[in-house]
Amino acid sequence: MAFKQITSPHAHAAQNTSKVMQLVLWATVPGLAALTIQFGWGSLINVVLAVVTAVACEAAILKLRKRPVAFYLQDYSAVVTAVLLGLALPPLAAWWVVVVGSMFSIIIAKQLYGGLGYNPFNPAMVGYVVLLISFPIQMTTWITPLSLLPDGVSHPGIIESLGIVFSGYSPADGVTGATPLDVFKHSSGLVVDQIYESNPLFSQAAFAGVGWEWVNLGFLAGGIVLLATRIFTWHGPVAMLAAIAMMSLLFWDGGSSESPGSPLMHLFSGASMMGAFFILTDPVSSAVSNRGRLIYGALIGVLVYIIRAWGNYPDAVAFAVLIANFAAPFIDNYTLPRTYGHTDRRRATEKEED
Amino acid sequence: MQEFAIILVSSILINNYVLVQFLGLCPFMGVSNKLESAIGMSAATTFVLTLTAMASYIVDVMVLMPLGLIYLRTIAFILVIAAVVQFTKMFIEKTSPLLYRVLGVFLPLITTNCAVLGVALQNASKDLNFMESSLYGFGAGAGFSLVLIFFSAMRERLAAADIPAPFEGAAIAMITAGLMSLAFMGFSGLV
Amino acid sequence: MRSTWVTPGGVHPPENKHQSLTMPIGSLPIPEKLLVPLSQHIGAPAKACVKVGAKVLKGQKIAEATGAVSVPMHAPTSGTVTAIEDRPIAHSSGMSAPCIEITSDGKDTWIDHKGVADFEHASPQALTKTIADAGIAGMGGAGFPSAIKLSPGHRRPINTLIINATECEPYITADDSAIRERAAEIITGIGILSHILGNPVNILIGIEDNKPEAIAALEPHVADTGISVVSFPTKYPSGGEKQLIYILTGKELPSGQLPADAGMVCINIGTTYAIKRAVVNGEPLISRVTTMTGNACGINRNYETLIGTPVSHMLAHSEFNEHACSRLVMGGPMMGFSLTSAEVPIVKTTNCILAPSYSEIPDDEPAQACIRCGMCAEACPASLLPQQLFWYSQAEDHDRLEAHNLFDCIECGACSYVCPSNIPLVQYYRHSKGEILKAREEKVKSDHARERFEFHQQRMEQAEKDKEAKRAARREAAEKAKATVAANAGTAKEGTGPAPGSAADIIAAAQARAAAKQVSPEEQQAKFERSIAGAEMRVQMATDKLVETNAKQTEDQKNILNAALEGAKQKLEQAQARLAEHVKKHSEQVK
Amino acid sequence: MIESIAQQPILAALIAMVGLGVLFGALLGYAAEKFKVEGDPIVEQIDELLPQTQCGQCGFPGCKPYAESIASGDAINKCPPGGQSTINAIANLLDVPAPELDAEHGEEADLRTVAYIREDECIGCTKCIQACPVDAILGAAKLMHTVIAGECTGCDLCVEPCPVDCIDMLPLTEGLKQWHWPAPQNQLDIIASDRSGHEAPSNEGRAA
Repeated sequence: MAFKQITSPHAHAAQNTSKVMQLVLWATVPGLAALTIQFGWGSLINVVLAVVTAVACEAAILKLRKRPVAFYLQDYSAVVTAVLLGLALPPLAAWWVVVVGSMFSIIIAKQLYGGLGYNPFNPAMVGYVVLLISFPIQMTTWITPLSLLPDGVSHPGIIESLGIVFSGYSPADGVTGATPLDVFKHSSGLVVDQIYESNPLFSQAAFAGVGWEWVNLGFLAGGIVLLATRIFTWHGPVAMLAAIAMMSLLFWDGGSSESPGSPLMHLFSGASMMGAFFILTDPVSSAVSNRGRLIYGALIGVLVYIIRAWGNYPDAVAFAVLIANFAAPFIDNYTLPRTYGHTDRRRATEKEED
Repeated sequence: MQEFAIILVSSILINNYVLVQFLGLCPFMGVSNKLESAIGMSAATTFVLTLTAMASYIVDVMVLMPLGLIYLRTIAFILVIAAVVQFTKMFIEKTSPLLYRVLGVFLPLITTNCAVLGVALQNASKDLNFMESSLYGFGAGAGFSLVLIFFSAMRERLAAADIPAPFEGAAIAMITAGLMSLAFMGFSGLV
Repeated sequence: MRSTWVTPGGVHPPENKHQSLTMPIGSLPIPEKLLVPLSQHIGAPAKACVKVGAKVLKGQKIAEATGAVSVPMHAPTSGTVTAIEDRPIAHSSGMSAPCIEITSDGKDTWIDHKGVADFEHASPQALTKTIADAGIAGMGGAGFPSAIKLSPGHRRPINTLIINATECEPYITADDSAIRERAAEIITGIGILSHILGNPVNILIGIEDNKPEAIAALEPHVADTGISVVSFPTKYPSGGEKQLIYILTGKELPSGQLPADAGMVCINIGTTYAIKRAVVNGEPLISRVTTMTGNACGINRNYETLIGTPVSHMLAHSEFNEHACSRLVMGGPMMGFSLTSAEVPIVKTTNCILAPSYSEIPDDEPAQACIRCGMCAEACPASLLPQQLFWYSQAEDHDRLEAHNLFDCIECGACSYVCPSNIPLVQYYRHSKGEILKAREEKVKSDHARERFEFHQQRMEQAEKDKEAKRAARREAAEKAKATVAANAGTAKEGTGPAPGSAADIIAAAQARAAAKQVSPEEQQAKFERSIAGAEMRVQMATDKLVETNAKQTEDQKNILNAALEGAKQKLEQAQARLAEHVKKHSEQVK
Repeated sequence: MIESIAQQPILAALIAMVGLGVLFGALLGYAAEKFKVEGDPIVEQIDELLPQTQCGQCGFPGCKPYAESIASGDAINKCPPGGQSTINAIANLLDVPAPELDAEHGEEADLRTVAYIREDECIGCTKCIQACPVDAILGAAKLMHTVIAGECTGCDLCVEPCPVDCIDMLPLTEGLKQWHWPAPQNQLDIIASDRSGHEAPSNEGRAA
């Protein structure tokens, strides 16, 4: 009788990477739903378009590298990247914007580094930043939330939306408008209370900014599900949100005309929640240890606030995440956990234990 | 005080010599394979940058300007840089032979590191005072160090990645640097 | 109720313990042939002290301990020694090692043996010796000779005796069933240990709370003995020595230290039973409780198994279905190792034979990319970063691996268990550990070689210098002699004359010596012929090899062989040429 | 004074540049004295990494001379006994890209070898004793020799001088003690569909 020589352990838990990725996809549903309700069909079209492009690119590159295509596509990582990019792009963006971003994400930011597990930067955010820098106008044209549309005007229907996306016409004037973060960026003369009264984005909002607060709540809900299922640990998201809250509290300035906005506004505007729960939790490009993730998350939070408050860009999650990705390997070298039986934490670079 | 903070933030992040102004790329690509040597190179470059910023200010204000020899700035600054680099080289050779060996040709090449000359010339053209010049030099060095050290830690990680053969080594490093440069554009407009 | 501490990490694999607990501990018929490996423990292998053909009785010593860290082996039954040779043994490599094969005579006749019932009056040294002579090595898995743990000479007095009844691996119930049925004897064993160790203050039996029957069986026996039974929540791997010490005492064992360094001794509960049998009944360790389980077997139960029983014998009596079996594991599903052959014997450390079906433990899925999800780090009981270790293991970055404390990995398998990408993490770590140890060994070797080389260099230089000095001295002497001769000639012709040992004499003597040294032409010819014969043989060998391999080997190998053949041919030609020259020269000389 | 010099641009430039030159020259001269370096400690570190077989396949009489040569710029891929791992280690130390082993100097052996003298054929000529760089061969003239296996570095140098060719290089067999798990096979090449189903012998690679 001959048997196989197999290394221990012989038992395995039922979890697998593809299931993890699928769970992440399901967790984006509340956010996607909120986006669709508040801003029309655009986000859904973005997501579908991005997924198709990403999967096609991934398959093509795998084929080129003579790797088993089906096996690698099964891990759903390309789909996750594409969905996140699609969610981040402004609804009703022209089709080529989505396609270019998605291609850049998969080909340059992911496959050139060897594919899943090797990419040092978050592919979706690389795609987003490339688009933001290359096509600033397309990337900053946001749709007005549903409840702020003038009477008689509504978001384009699905057929109409497809027409807008593929014909390249920009959506009608009445349908586009500023985001809460834009408002704060461009209203330096007013104290916060005045902004809140004069701008319907805030005066009609429940607590942060019309439309955006629901989108962020959607992502928060999805994120909490992922936390509860232990897909990632709390360290990164909590550190980032705490850092944003701390920074905005520190510079709140009592709501003067210099103030860059309240903590609540910052936490529930732009990509705060999506960034915290879906972007910086990308394990491949983030720091590995729990302590490292605390630092990593906090770094992102601080950078997001700094760029939002004083930089040229109204939102900054993508930039902050990329810069933190850049710092992550360095952070990893100095945030090893203390191993059982050792009195001190070690550094990854030391040759001998002190 | 705020003035100084602005100079530092500007020279480290917004006008980062490597990722925004694309100066000093040669040692940036050449000495970023290993974290240890990157740290050594960072220290050496920061030292040289600060010292040359100071020395060239002195030479500029005390010698060139009174003599009306502003047109000789480039040559004079190169002289200053060469001397400082040579001094640094001797110092490192004595104190850390391995680092000296590892930095190899890049150590004397700090002389031709355009970031160094760039700092000296920019300082001179901006009419900064002594304190500001030194700070600017130090900030440029710190910015260089920051990205070089992060970059080398990242390259150490990339060493084990399954990168397609045509992109291995310098190619993927260039792409990474490019992506980093994109990310650093986020800092624009800060000051 | 004592308080317990909680270790970091850990996993909760399905326990699967009930299957083998439906029946009491059974026994197997005596196998026809038993195979006793000489190395079943950590340390030097034992040395056989019987010859092939010798008749042995049950319990008779058949192999002696060698060195300080070693244990003897005893015949598990009566019979004849039929072989002492290398056989496949229970080892992950599937390699062979020396074993003693005993063919049973079926009578199972014990050798004379006698124990000490009142061990309280025996000296600890005598008891330790009894334990050593009984061949007892830790039965929990590692197989460390128990007597050494109990020997005095510890740097610190022992204040805590920990009895490991954790049995945290799924499927294994050997200790559980032994406690249920033999609690009284086990407590006696603990009494012996306590006596040997000078009655430590704390005697703790650590047991997971998934064994309520075993706890209940122990409770009545520990009353008034000062022994506490400490149960704690079930979690894998609580049974690792370091983990158990932390759970029970809240103390971490510093990396690289033994429990004894911290004033503790940790003994497996199965071992305490064996110690009781050895001391009170005088029986050496020749059998143990082993769990036979897994869905590929119709019967799942614990057996009192003779050491040396082939696994196949056990399977044969357990309604084993080979085709349903996905793999054969010695030990549990987390740390056990796969057996490549069912002929390997049960040894002192074998607590379980697991024969799972494909639905229980399917073949491994192909590994996907590591996404650094960190589930492994959450599961690691030693607070390592398995994903980083994996990364650096792939990159073969030994410095980084050591900085990440690779050697504190206990190979429990929790990381691989949870890995969503099915990466065989533990195998990477084992491989890297092996490579690092090998590199260290080679470093020691190369340092040694350098030392010897430098010494060699120095010696050669010294010899050269000595020779030079001697030559100089001789030249000086010769010159002096010449000078004297000249002086003598110049001053007094009728003087003493040249000394008997003059220069001419010396030269003549040297020539004579040289002539004597030169081999006779015949001898030289013989030498050449010898070398031709050698070279011819080599050509023949190379040709044979080439012909043989031509059929099946690759182009490269052929080229290498061809080159070898060419070389051999050249050597042959050279040798022939030399011989021809020599013969010519010699014949000329003769003429 | 300064003004009068400034009136003469050529002279001013000359004086300024020469003055600066002299100043920095003096500074550097002082530094050169102060930071004088003796010896090259890098040699020791390279020597540490070489396998110390002293086989001379690199073309140098021993490992130390080769280390010295590397320190002064020689190629690092001339050491077959060390093989790729030694090349990688030196490359890592010197922070240069690791080249492949230079085939000109030999090939990396799969297994370590150790010299073995067929003692009944040995004629006791002591030639091998003289060739051995680490004094690992015992014997005297007209008496058979033997190799102390533990000291032998497997350098091959004793084989050539032997007049009766009684020295064999035997591979050191891997025993249970040396055995350790091989690295898991890189599974990237395995097509997923090949592995579904229980019949597929999917672990052959690992077992090998």
